[in-house]
Amino acid sequence: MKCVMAVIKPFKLDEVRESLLALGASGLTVSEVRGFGRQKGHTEIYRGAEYEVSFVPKLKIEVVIADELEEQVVEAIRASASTGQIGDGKIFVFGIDAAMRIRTGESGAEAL
Amino acid sequence: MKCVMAVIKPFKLDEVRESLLALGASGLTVSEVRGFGRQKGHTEIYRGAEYEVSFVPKLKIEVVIADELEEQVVEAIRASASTGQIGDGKIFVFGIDAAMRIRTGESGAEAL
Amino acid sequence: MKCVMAVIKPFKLDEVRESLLALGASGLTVSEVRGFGRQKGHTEIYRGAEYEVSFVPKLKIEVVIADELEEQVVEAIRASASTGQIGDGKIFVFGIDAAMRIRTGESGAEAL
Amino acid sequence: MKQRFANIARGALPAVAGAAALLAAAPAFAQEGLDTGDTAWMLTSTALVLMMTVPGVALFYSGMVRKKNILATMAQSFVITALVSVLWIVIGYSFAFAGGGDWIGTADALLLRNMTVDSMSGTIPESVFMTFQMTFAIITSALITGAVADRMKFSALLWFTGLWTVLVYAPIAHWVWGGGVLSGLGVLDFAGGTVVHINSGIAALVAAVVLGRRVGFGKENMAPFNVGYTVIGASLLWVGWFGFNAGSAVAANGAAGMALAVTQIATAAAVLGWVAAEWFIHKKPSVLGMATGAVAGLVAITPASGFVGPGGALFIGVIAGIVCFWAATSLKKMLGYDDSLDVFGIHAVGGIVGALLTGVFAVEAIGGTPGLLEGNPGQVLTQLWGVLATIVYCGVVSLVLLLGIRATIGLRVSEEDERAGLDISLHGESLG
Amino acid sequence: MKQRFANIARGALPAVAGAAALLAAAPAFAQEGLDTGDTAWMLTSTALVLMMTVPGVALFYSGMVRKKNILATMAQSFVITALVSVLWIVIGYSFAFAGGGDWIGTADALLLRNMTVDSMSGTIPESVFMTFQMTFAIITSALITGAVADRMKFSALLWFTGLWTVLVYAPIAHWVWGGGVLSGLGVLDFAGGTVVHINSGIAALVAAVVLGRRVGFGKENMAPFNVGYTVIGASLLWVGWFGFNAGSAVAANGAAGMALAVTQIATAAAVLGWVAAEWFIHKKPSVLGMATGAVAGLVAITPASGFVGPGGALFIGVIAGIVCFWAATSLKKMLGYDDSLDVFGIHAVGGIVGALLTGVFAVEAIGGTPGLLEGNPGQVLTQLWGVLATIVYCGVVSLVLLLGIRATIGLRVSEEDERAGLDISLHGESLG
Amino acid sequence: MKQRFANIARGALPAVAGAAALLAAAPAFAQEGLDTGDTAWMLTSTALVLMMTVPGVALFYSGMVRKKNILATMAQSFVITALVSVLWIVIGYSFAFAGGGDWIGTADALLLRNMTVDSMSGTIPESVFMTFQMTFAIITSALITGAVADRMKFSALLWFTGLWTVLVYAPIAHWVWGGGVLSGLGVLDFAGGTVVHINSGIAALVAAVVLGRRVGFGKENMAPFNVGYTVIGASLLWVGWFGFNAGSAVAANGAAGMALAVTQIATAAAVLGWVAAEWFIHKKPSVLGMATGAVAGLVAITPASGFVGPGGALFIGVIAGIVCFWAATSLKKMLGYDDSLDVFGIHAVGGIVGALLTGVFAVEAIGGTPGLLEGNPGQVLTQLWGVLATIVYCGVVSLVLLLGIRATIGLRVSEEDERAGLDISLHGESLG
Ligand SMILES: Nc1ncnc2c1ncn2[C@@H]1O[C@H](COP(=O)(O)OP(=O)(O)O)[C@@H](O)[C@H]1O
Ligand SMILES: Nc1ncnc2c1ncn2[C@@H]1O[C@H](COP(=O)(O)OP(=O)(O)O)[C@@H](O)[C@H]1O
Ligand SMILES: Nc1ncnc2c1ncn2[C@@H]1O[C@H](COP(=O)(O)OP(=O)(O)O)[C@@H](O)[C@H]1O
Repeated sequence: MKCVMAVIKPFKLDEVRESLLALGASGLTVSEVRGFGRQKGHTEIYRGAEYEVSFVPKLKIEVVIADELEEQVVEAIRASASTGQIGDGKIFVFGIDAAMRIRTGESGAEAL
Repeated sequence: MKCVMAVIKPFKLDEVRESLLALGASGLTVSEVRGFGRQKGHTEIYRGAEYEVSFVPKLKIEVVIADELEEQVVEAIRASASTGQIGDGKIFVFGIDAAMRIRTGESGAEAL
Repeated sequence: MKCVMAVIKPFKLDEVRESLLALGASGLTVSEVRGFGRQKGHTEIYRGAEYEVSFVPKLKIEVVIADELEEQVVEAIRASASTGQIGDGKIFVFGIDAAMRIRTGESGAEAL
Repeated sequence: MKQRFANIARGALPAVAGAAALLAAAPAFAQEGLDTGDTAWMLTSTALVLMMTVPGVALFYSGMVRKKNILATMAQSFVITALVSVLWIVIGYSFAFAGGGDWIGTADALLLRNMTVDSMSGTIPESVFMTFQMTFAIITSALITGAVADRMKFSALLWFTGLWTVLVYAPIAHWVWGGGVLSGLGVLDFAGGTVVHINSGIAALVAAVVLGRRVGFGKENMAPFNVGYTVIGASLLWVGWFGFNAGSAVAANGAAGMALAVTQIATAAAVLGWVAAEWFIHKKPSVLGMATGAVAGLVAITPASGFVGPGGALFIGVIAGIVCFWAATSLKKMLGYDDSLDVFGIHAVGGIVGALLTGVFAVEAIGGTPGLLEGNPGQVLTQLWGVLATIVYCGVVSLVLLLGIRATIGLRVSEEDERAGLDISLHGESLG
Repeated sequence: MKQRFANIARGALPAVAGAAALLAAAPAFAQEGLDTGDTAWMLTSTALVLMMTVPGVALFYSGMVRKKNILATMAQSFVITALVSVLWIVIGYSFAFAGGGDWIGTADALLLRNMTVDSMSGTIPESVFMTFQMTFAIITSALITGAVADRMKFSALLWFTGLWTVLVYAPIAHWVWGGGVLSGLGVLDFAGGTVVHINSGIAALVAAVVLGRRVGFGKENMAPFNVGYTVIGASLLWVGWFGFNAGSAVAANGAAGMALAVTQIATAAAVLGWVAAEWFIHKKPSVLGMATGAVAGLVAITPASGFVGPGGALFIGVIAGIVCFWAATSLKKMLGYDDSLDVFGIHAVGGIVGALLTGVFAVEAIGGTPGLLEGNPGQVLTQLWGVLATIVYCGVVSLVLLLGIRATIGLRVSEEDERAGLDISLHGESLG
Repeated sequence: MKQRFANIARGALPAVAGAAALLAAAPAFAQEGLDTGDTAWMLTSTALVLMMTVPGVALFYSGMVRKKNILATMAQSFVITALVSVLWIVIGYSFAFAGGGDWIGTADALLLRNMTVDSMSGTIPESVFMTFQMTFAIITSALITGAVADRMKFSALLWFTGLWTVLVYAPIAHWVWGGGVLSGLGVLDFAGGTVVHINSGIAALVAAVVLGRRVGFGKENMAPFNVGYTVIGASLLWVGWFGFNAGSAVAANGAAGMALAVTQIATAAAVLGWVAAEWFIHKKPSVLGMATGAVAGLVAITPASGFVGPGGALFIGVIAGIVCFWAATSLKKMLGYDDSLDVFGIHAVGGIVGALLTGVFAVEAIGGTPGLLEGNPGQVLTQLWGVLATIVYCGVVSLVLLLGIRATIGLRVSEEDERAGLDISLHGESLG
């Protein structure tokens, strides 16, 4: 199994979710994160005190899938999360050794 | 070393933490996430505008452990996080190549 | 490629970010997490009801880098995140199989 | 002192007309007997007391619940404001203030049918008196919701509130301010220690017991999500209470002024009392404690506010702060009920403390009645009767109402809904 | 009823002096004709109506937007309060209240040049009357911002508000309260159903249409971030509205008292009406609905508050609650405009309902004019004229202003700025 | 103008009785000399000024700190409200207002021992006057907390506040309003430019310097967590300030009305002044800036509010907005102190601007004293004396108190506690 972890722009979540659903992904987990990269943050000034906010709000998606889906999933995320603007984000893939569904105790690909 | 990453129902956190402690785990890290899966979200209506909230609040737990504890830890989480209801969550395991305790610079299993 | 994931004290973020920038890291992703470990939480009392808050606010940093940078990055984080006090956090490293930049579709180390 | 005006409100306009002759210099278009200064203050007081419930109680309570119940907690105060307002003009005001005997008013003012733009209640228009009293009925019901937070069905709350306002609040208001039995006995309750606070506190205790504890009580972390809201709510309660207590003079005069001063003094003293006790026992004085201490002081000075002086107020405040601290922290643990937001511990206990101490500290030169310290120990006993009557009547009728509702439409949401939080499960909304 | 005092405000002090002779017993240093009770109430009312905008409308609106626009939404109400205040003393008050004919006031009060510490307006100082009226001008402009939330340029908002206050608000206030054409026709508008609510609601609709929909409208989740703020805001509006309506009696008397009572009754009834409709149709009564229902009721009773009794108020409230529910949920969907926070659906629709029902339920014994139910069907028609005149004039001038601004400095922020949120892009700040 | 009533408050009841004879038509049960309208307004003003501190200042300040200090910041305003109230009745009121000579009052009113329900202060009950003045003492101390936010020990704050109220506030209040030296010199301070604002602003500067900067100052991001709270707080300050300024007329008359009007005008002008300056210099007008500008305007008009007209108010407002913008942004950076929430930059600087400009714009026809523009340049000098006296006395005594507390129990929490945040470390609570 693989975990595909993607950092995307927040307003793209629904499109990404739908593209994953279309591929048959049965679940995904999302966290609110802040990202630093080519896309720069902004400066806030409060009564003369300037604060550099270097981080931009992003969403991190984690979806665990069977090995054979990897390519399609990466492509689906890329296609649905892209705006062509800087800051669109990244997709990373790493291996998962084991998986289990808590409710049933099923394990491996069954658990997804 | 392994990282056991679990998505659980928020109110199960304390039970899970205690079961891990009992096994001798020395630390864990928790994030607030939103999950999509078999358990469906809900619809909110604000003055006639309906919004599908597809994601359900969950907690993600990450605990890094020595290889030999993997099975026990997975089982401990499963047992303590289970309610038998849909949406109980998943457990994923992946390998950790290196670990270091920032305070002391210790590395490997010592760092945990 | 490797993903270096570190749990640090929140007020150390800027120092860590700068030390990573100095190494040439082009991006990183941060999430707010709560940690449990040697550093204990605290007790809150609301009208006599005591609640043990076992978790301490931390930041989790994820930075994906080329393999050869691993050691330097780990060391840079250790050096910049350390206060010498309990609760300074951990650094974990795991392998990344693939990476892609959403905006351009570049993959592998190019995508970072 | 309200009952004086209540009597006049029974249509006794001629009696007022006499007094009004004194106002010979009033402008030609003015209503006879109307004092614009008194009216101005009572219009203001009505606004202040409304503010105590929305947003006062709404904020005070919603800050103490978990995030998933914040909106639902606000909804309770808000909808109660609407429901009780309507019931008050339809029935409540008439049962409380439209003449009658010892136990209940009459049907004379149902739907306010006799209230014209010229009707007077003492020196103010009856419309103002009626609305001012309405805001008391509203807050009394709203206070109860603190005990049932996080688990009561919305429909059940509406039924309970509606019936309780008519069957419990209106009669007790009549006993004390409408010329009924307790005023006859000489029970002193200037602004509602029995009618509002003991009353709501007892109903709350009964409700907490009948509903049972929240799911996860004692096990899960139920820490308040936003104590900030609670502090703002307590602040607005404090400010609004000037209308509550000084407004209960139903005039802008020295009695109102003294009520204002003693309210401020007792509240401040109660904050300090609570802070001291908490600092001593829990090692840290909490912000929630300060806010709660303020409310405890406000509650305790309520019955006394027209009868005691600054010194009495100081004592009442300190004692209320410490006793309510004990009630909300120790007594509650001992008894084991889950009165979520401590309505009993603050309002019933604080109300009882205030009612009894009114009998101790009453000053003849201020409110016309001497207390224990001025050699009239009987007043404490009289006060006790008022307390007991309220506890018994309110306790019994509240219990019957709650059991009835439980047996029919049910009182609690399902466990699943409770876990999900009432915001989503009852109202289909959530805080972002 | 305000126009009576407006007339007096035209410098007709001698006329008042006669009436003031009745006040022979007033203390020597008092101004002639001044009633301290009336003045006290109007000072208070001014504070209450200011509170309706800041923080009232600021909270009510900012709770309904997404997190990234919360501060910008508050900024709109806040800066409008400042801008309109200054314009009001420079021009607005003079155009609205300084004498004049059917259509507009005069230049007599530009920069308040004739207002001394002794100037009177009826029984209160002119300074108080002027400031009280200022708070009405403020809130009317602030209400419009709900329609343009999340996308309007800050500079464009300032230009629009400034011009609109002088060119739309001031004249219409003159027509109704300044002795102008609508008061001449006998249109009843006690506290601003046409002047404030229909006026702001129509301007809002025009603005929503000219600006176009928010980016992502109908696709992205635009759920309110903090309905809690909205509930607090609605609560403060409710409380402040006592100053708005009962203050419009410009006296502390029976008329003010009755206005207070009917305001409370109609609002409560509207909450229940909205809750019932929503419960029936959407299965869950929402907190946002309760808050909105309250505002709908407050809007609808505004023109009626000096003319109807409790019964009429009850009907007006229930009807307004249900009709506004329909307007904000169904009508809006049918027509497809993006009036972000439903200014049209609540204020224009509620204002029209209230204006017309004033003609139905007016009671001669209360406000001097009988309505349809008392056999005067003509009043409904008269009310309709007031409504139509306001709609047409406000609609046309608002449109011209908006098109002019669009053609010059532009109305909307860039799409990128809109996505980033106005807090950051316009104000350089963000909520933590 | 307050001092006139203060004199009367020295037990000079007989003198009032004469004037009261004019009120022959008052109802029989009324107190002699009591004006219900004035009393109604002062009761209301007291509520308004209390609201300025809780929740006003509590919200204004807590919105500007980091999340971990929000509750602790609220706690400061809240506990100060309690502490100063008690000290005021025990000592403060007597030292400020109970007769006495140039420097301090007497012990006559310790524990309010001579205040009865019938005691009068001019046309209002003394109880009301005493409580109204109490709310000024409260807010003055609460304002100081903005300078010490995020790092002061709770116990040290209590000691400092207590001593400061008795040793600094009470004497200065006596000098200006209690018949003391500054009133003798003819210094004009209608509602507290020196007594409240320069006083708190100077104490704040001294405290900021003695405490030292926050850990991480200039390095870490200390952006306000919730500017929304600050906007709500500023709004409530604005509304409450009507009670502060117009209430300082201690009557509901033309003086109060004019104070109301000029308060509104100056505040609005200051908002626009700040917005313009910030837009020009920082390119974006911030919401925090609008809120701060409003407070700057309110501060500056405070001493002037009974002496200037609309035109003067407009100038005072604009100048205060711009000067305080400069003080809070540039001056502070130049000097390098860490006055966390700019108490010095707003209250001391704004207060000085207002005090001096009062001497410029005073209008004889309004407050009885002409200013520079009416050919009386000496008044500016007189004002300067008032400013300097306050700065020197307050600065010296505050310094001594702070050094004393630092040497004994210590002023600051440990660095670890500061890092963890005061909510947890001082109060054992946290915001969810
Ligand atoms: N090496 C990295 N490791 C972890 N996260 C990264 C890395 N590089 C970028 N990111 C994440 O991806 C986001 C987008 O990256 P950015 O460089 O701004 O845009 P783009 O990928 O379009 O050039 C960042 O905000 C950050 O969250
Ligand atoms: N393939 C997946 N990858 C990542 N997270 C998942 C995946 N499947 C489920 N999850 C997470 O697990 C949670 C529970 O899954 P769900 O399907 O609702 O219940 P159950 O596992 O009991 O059938 C989801 O809300 C989501 O956060
Ligand atoms: N085994 C672990 N797995 C995951 N996270 C851990 C683990 N051990 C510690 N952590 C994280 O590191 C943080 C710091 O650990 P702690 O034991 O408090 O301090 P230290 O590492 O300095 O001894 C914890 O709060 C937790 O978030």
